[in-house]
Amino acid sequence: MRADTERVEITISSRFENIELVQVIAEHMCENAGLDDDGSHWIGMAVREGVANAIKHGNKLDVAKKVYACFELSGGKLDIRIADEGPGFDPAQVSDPLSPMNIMKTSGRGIFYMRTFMDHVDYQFKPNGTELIMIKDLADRTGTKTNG
Amino acid sequence: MRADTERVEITISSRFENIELVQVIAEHMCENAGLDDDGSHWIGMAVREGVANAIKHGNKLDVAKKVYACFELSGGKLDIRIADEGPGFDPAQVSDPLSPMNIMKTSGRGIFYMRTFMDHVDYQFKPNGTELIMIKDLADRTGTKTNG
Amino acid sequence: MKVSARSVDGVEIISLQGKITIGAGDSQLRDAILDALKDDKQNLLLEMSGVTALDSSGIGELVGSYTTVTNRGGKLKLLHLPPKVTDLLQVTQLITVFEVYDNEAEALKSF
Amino acid sequence: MKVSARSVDGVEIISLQGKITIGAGDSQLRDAILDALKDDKQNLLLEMSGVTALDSSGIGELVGSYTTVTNRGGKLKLLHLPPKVTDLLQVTQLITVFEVYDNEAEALKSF
Ligand SMILES: Nc1ncnc2c1ncn2[C@@H]1O[C@H](COP(=O)(O)OP(=O)(O)O)[C@@H](O)[C@H]1O
Ligand SMILES: Nc1ncnc2c1ncn2[C@@H]1O[C@H](COP(=O)(O)OP(=O)(O)O)[C@@H](O)[C@H]1O
Repeated sequence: MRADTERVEITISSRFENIELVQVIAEHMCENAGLDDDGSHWIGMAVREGVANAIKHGNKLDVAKKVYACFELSGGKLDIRIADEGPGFDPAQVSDPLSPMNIMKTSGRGIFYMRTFMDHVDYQFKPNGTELIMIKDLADRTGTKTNG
Repeated sequence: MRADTERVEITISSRFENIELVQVIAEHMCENAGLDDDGSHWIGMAVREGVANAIKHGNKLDVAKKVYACFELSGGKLDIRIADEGPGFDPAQVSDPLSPMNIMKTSGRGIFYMRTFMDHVDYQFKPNGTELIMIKDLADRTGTKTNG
Repeated sequence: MKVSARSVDGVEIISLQGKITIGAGDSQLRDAILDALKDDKQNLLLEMSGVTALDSSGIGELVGSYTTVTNRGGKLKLLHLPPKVTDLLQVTQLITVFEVYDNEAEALKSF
Repeated sequence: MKVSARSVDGVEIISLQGKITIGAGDSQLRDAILDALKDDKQNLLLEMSGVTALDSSGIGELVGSYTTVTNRGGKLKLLHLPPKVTDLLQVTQLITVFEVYDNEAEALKSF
């Protein structure tokens, strides 16, 4: 039985060990939606990166601050929101990890991975925090396996 | 690194396939708290039964109705709340699955399993729904196996 | 859940693989039992080593299967219980209801 | 993450087991590399078949380790990458930076 419309929300405090809680929710929802293991894995990976950034850069590891994630599955699309309580940043200033100047850097690949694994990655900056929005069309991956 | 105080909330819609989402959160939190696999498993099982009841008996499988779960880890105790939007029931009317009259029944063992695996199981009935409260003292199980 | 069946010495060995939990696997188990009874098989052995998850609904299905088979004059026994399934049967005292085997040959001989 | 090391033909084979993710495993990897360099080991081979999870932080740690070792005149190569790790190195074009081997004997010969 596949769920066509579904919405799951989870709130964690800002600890790295909680990243996996959000990641497994993402992976399970993808599996429930009929996605294969690989497809689910890469979406889980994008979520992991988004939550890690929310904890580290957004909430600066302040355990009193929360990370809220919402997964909405509708019309074959998975809409993921990850919100932190931080001041935000300028995405235009994020450097390209593929440029020869950056390739040997020890950081700066998180958003790049998100963009690689998701169809759409965007940020919304509000007075009370930062919201990462990621969208994935599951339809063109459902059960692909070899095409992914 | 162990988390001493932690709070995670999750909201799902009333579908059986979402039970596992809440269960894995419970299990992961227990593992993060240092519980061994077996200890985590049985707590996950109690959560599974609680969420199944919330979906089936509380929300009567109405997918528009939500099940909310909150896990709070504090002072070595895990406090679990599972809330549904249903009218509640009279726990005193729940029959004992061990009685010879009931042993061959095909249902009626969920709350019994919760009580077996948790230290404390209780219900609160409110105008807007039912809340199941389960508490487990992790201290007397943390690292039982090999002290790790 | 996946169900596969084979006949050995007049015993139908029904192997269960995966989850027997609320909304998943419960109907497959029931169908497998009914199929066997329809074919006039009387001696059923549920091989459960592949069961990855079982909840109170799944336990209820096992009990229901037992009753169905017994009422038709058949026998239902269990083989290769994962330790956690044994625990679930134990705390509900159902372990005294089911005949449980760890060894297939012994189980077959017992019918 | 668990790290274990053994020396074969002048090459230090460092086996990584578990997660190399933010807040988990990153410092162990760094320590293992520094330990090896401190003992004047120059040829390091990271055996990665046991890596169960890797994120952008873990990738960053690998890159940092590579730079540390190279700056001290040593060599760091990778052995037995799980397919998903290969994918992560590929999309970031780091696969061109690392020398990667599927076969231990070949990897050892290459130093
Ligand atoms: N939620 C966030 N809040 C504030 N800044 C962020 C957030 N997410 C990303 N950033 C900024 O974008 C940069 C690039 O992020 P990323 O590509 O994930 O690489 P890394 O986290 O390794 O620096 C970060 O260094 C940080 O400055
Ligand atoms: N959240 C709930 N809302 C309403 N009724 C409930 C709820 N949880 C349990 N019940 C009642 O308690 C009974 C016993 O529950 P349980 O022991 O889990 O067994 P089962 O679910 O198999 O009937 C249920 O049949 C139901 O009537």
